[in-house]
Amino acid sequence: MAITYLDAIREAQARALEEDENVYIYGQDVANFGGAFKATKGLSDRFPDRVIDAPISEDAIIGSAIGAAIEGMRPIVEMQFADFSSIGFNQIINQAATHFWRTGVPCPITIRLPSGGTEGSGPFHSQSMESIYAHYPGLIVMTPATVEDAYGMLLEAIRIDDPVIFCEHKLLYYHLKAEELPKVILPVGKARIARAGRHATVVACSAMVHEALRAARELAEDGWEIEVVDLRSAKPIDTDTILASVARTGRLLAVAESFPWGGLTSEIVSRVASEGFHLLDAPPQRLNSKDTPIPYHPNLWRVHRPTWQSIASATRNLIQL
Amino acid sequence: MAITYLDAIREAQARALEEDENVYIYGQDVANFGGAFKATKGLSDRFPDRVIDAPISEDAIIGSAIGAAIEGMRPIVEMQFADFSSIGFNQIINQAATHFWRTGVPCPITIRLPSGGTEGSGPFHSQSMESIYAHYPGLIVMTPATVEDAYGMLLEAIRIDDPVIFCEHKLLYYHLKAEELPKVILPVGKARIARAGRHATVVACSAMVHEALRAARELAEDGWEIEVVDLRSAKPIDTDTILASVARTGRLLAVAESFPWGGLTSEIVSRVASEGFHLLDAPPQRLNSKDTPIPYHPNLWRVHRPTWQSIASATRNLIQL
Amino acid sequence: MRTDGPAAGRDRFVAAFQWMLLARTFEDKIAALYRAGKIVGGVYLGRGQEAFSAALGMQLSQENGDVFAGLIRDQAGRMAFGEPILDSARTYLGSVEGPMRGRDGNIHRGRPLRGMPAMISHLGAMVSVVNGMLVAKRFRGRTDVVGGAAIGDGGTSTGAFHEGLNQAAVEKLPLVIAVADNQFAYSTPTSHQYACEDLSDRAAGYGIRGYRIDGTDLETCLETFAEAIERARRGEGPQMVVGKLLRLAGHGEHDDARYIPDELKAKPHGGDCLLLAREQLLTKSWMSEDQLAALTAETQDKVEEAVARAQSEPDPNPFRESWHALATKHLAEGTPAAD
Amino acid sequence: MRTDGPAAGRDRFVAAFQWMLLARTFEDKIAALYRAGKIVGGVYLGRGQEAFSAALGMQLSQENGDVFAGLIRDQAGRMAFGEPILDSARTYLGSVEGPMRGRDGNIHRGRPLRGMPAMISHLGAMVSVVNGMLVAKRFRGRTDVVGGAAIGDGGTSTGAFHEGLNQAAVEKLPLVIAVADNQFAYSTPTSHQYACEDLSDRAAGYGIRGYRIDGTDLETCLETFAEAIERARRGEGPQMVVGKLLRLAGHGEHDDARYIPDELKAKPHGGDCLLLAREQLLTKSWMSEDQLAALTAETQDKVEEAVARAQSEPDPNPFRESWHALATKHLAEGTPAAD
Ligand SMILES: Cc1ncc(C[n+]2csc(CCOP(=O)(O)OP(=O)(O)O)c2C)c(N)n1
Ligand SMILES: Cc1ncc(C[n+]2csc(CCOP(=O)(O)OP(=O)(O)O)c2C)c(N)n1
Ligand SMILES: [Mg+2]
Ligand SMILES: [Mg+2]
Repeated sequence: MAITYLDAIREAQARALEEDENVYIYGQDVANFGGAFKATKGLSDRFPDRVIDAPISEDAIIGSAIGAAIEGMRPIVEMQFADFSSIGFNQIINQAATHFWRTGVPCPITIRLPSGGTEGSGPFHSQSMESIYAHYPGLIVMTPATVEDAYGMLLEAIRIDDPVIFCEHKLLYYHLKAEELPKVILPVGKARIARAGRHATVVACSAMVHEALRAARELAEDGWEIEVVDLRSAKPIDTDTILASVARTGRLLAVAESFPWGGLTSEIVSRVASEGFHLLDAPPQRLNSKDTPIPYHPNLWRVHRPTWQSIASATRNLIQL
Repeated sequence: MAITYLDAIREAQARALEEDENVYIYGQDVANFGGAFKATKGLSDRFPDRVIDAPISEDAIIGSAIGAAIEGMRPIVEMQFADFSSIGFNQIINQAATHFWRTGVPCPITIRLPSGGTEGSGPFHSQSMESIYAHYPGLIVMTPATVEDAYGMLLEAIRIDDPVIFCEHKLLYYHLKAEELPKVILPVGKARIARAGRHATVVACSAMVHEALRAARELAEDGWEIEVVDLRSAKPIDTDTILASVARTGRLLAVAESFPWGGLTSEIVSRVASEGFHLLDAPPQRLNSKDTPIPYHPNLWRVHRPTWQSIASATRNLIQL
Repeated sequence: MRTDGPAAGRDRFVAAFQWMLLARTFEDKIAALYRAGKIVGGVYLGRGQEAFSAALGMQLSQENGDVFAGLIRDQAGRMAFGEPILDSARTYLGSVEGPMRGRDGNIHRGRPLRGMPAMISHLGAMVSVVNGMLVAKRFRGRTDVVGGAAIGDGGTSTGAFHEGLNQAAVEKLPLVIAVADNQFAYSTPTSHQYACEDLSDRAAGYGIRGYRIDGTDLETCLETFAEAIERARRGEGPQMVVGKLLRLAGHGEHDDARYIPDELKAKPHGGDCLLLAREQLLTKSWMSEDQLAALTAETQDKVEEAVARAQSEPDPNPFRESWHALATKHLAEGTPAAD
Repeated sequence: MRTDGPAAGRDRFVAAFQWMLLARTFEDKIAALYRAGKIVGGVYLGRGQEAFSAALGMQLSQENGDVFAGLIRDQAGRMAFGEPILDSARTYLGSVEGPMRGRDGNIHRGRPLRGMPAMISHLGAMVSVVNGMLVAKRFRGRTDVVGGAAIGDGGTSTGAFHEGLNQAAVEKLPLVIAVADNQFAYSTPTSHQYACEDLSDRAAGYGIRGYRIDGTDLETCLETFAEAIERARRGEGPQMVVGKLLRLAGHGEHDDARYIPDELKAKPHGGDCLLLAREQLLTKSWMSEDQLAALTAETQDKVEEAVARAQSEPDPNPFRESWHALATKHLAEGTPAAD
């Protein structure tokens, strides 16, 4: 039986609800309806009191989850789309993120953000916000790229005593499949070598890992061995694993779907440049979406975000630098 | 007669109100009271209909300014503190920033953010948010460091057809003085060499320019000539001027008051690493605030943010790398 | 502006019915295209809300400079206000000739300079934008310009809605807020959305006039919005019209709305406003069966023509795109080097 | 829980008066320290609001697990609820022994695990946090726990306030929201804040019970909050108490509040609740002038002692700080290399 990335997210929540009675789910249409993407389907049948529909009030949804977390609950908040977390932004960055530091009382909430672009979703249903949240002290930002990580990291997110922004990629929901749920998973905070190589390192997370892997396969046909690092979490960043990879390859391309100014790729490039300068045989490079809102039309959208083609071409350039 | 940074901001608004009847000011306590920092003091006497007190509704304040801007007005919005723009975040990044790109109709609003830390202001009255806003396509982010720029850039911000996030530093309000208002100013988008040097380049903006200059004076006593680049705007970044400086010095330290993950300094370091790799004689470095909320107590606050002392010490390290 | 007399009443009713029919016909067509896989992204229908929406849109005056900010179920109101059918068709079909040029799609469209702001998805966010447009008009001496803004029962739970409505009340702006309480927000019934008896109970809390009407009855909708618009235009400040009705479709066309119990359709406010209006036309002999048949055919043709034209137009070409988001071109940053 | 009978009434009144006096005395001291340059950052006083604030704080029960979320003018309510005076003194003075350890200051303090969430500055944001605390209690079978949350007239204009109150109503939470309408938000009079007659007009729109009282009259405050708390505890859902009063200080101690016209102080709701309560104590012979003098002296001593102690305590030491914001230490990133 194949398990999708979405199934994994649902199963992780089911298991968390089962194992810990402090866990509950709160969000728009998450109960009977099972959520806009069906990530909570069936859960309200099994846990009728702990899967709760919310009004369209992102600020209050997150605020109340924070209040419950302070009291020791472990709320999972589903935003209908990552893009709508902009309404809960203040509660996330000023209330949740600062709470432990200010008061010494942990605030263990998990905020699930259905993230990233898909065809025809347009500027307000396609955003990748990991770079925004990772900027703020006090938050952990997870960006799983695999079914295994969707499952294992979500479980871990719920168990962690800090607020976790859990960025799930909508493009992976249905298409990414695994044979079974993982027994053990890599600890949070560790990156994963998704493909070993020696000519260049491509660092990516979430859906971009798969674009990078495809680009790597493409380049392998020409004999180039590209190492792909799956970052797994945007904060913390596993700088050691990245540096170790760059030490092997001498070349770095950082790829992310979010906007180009100041996000994940700049953080990675600048860490490597600062801390691994002498490992580099060529200028480190980055690839992001274009610096415009995310277009609705597939023709535009496909060019707006990085794809295996643009990653392959950037990697070819990099190898020749 | 000495003119402060705050005076310059007030005078720029007065002049804009005078020159263009489409200009108006909207914000909490901006009318009779003249604003929490007195940046609009006296303006409502001169322009009674065009300086308007708002309810405590940051989302609606910015939303309505956007609506008026669409109709051709040129609203200046004062947030009482930059930190409270988190409530207007959605309108800024999703409505204002996307408007021209989506509809072809410009949205010329200026949002003034009293920014940055001061003694005893704590986690919610001290934030520097330039990195958050600069991440989003469609926004211009200005970070003036001088009285001249506070004046000239604000005038320019109001005239520009795009939404401008205008980050004024509260620490500069009263203490920074000039003899007169500038006649001409450098165009927006151009950085300024605040001090010439040849041993290292320190790039900074806003209040950090002054810390960097003081660090440079300190190092000058040991014979080190530090070039200080005043960025002026966080978006666009004048990469050319930075690269030209690094070409002269071979060494880069990027300094900003905002949080360390993924902000202005990582953007600068990564641009230089990507585009000016071969100009670098040493690993490019960065200095930010610490990765915690901004502390209330002066003892903690002084260590939390970069200061001339920490810049001097980072620069010394850099020179020896 | 209401002209009284029976003929005026009939003309208004018939005109509104025509917009309702056009909207319904257009949306049926779009839904069919969606099922055929010809539409990328979501499709959201105003089925059941045409009377409420058209009654507002139609009685505002685009020529006068009025504003109409429709949301996802305001096909009827948008058309009645003056949005060309081609704008709708082109946006749904992603034509580069449309007002959004393929950059944005489906209901995310508008022509802000013609009183039609282009909604962002975040519910509640358009209210204050309309306020601002009215503020701008007032700065230019126009206080007789009315802004209509749509919201759903779910949208009333947003902070943006509250801030916007309160702002309009404080500034005494000529805003008519049309709350289409269609009993659901996506799958969520109103019992999870609010705890007051009727959303019009909120009007007093803002110090504004509230109306509570059957949103499926076209005549009531027309009368109420006529009054609300007139009062707003006269300087009486914001008006809040709450129409009770039922969403006669899924949230979007991907949603079979299984969660809406059939009983609701039989209850008051559960009916189909288009059928009700059609019946009234016949009962009052304002239109005959034949006239209705002719109108239906004519409307169908209009829709087919617009859709066919939009379908024949070019898609956006990514290599022709400027890929800059700024009006001030010289300040736009280049795309990153590796790109 | 109210025990009736004249003695109970007297005891309650006297107890509340004591908290009011303590708060006023403490704040006078802090204001003096501020003027002497001994306090870093802002100082915000509850002068004129002590009756309204204490009446809520005192009648909630910390032992029962109740919650009190005070804002910037709730020194009295915080103390009456059970916040140790040392917590206040230490936070204002930045002592490392205080609950915020110098990381946060002045009114930004709390002990969340003892029912006292630590406010963030963003107005309105604490309402939903209190909701969540009540939700947690309910998950654990406690429906008899009440949460009190303070807000000002200005704070009611925030979207967060609206979302929070509506959420509480939908979830029928035992929330008592205390709206201190002190006629100003910083310099902004209520005419620029809302357009309804009284903010209690909003209650119906949330489907909750509203109360509209003279917030300067201690007895009224005590009675009203007693009823509101009792109803909330009984499961009747959120209660909204709006108290009319006047801010008898600047917004903060940096503000001379020149914009508040003197006439307002003479108008109803413009009086000083502490003086009024004092008069009533004397009129009813519940306390004598001598007793009052003794109480005042005793209160002064308490304040001096707490302040002296806090002043003698160490400031935070940056080299002892962990400089990490996470509870999960091993996931905290190091500070950047150059640092
Ligand atoms: C702030 C925000 N949160 C969530 C959504 C996702 N969403 C889109 S439509 C919808 C339901 C809207 O319900 P209602 O306001 O009643 O309008 P209706 O769809 O019934 O016309 C939701 C939750 C959104 N658009 N905006
Ligand atoms: C969202 C937000 N915007 C602005 C501020 C700045 N601010 C702090 S207190 C205040 C006035 C508050 O007025 P009110 O709610 O009436 O309370 P009061 O001070 O009168 O007790 C303002 C504007 C804030 N704290 N939060
Ligand atoms: Mg609805
Ligand atoms: Mg007030």
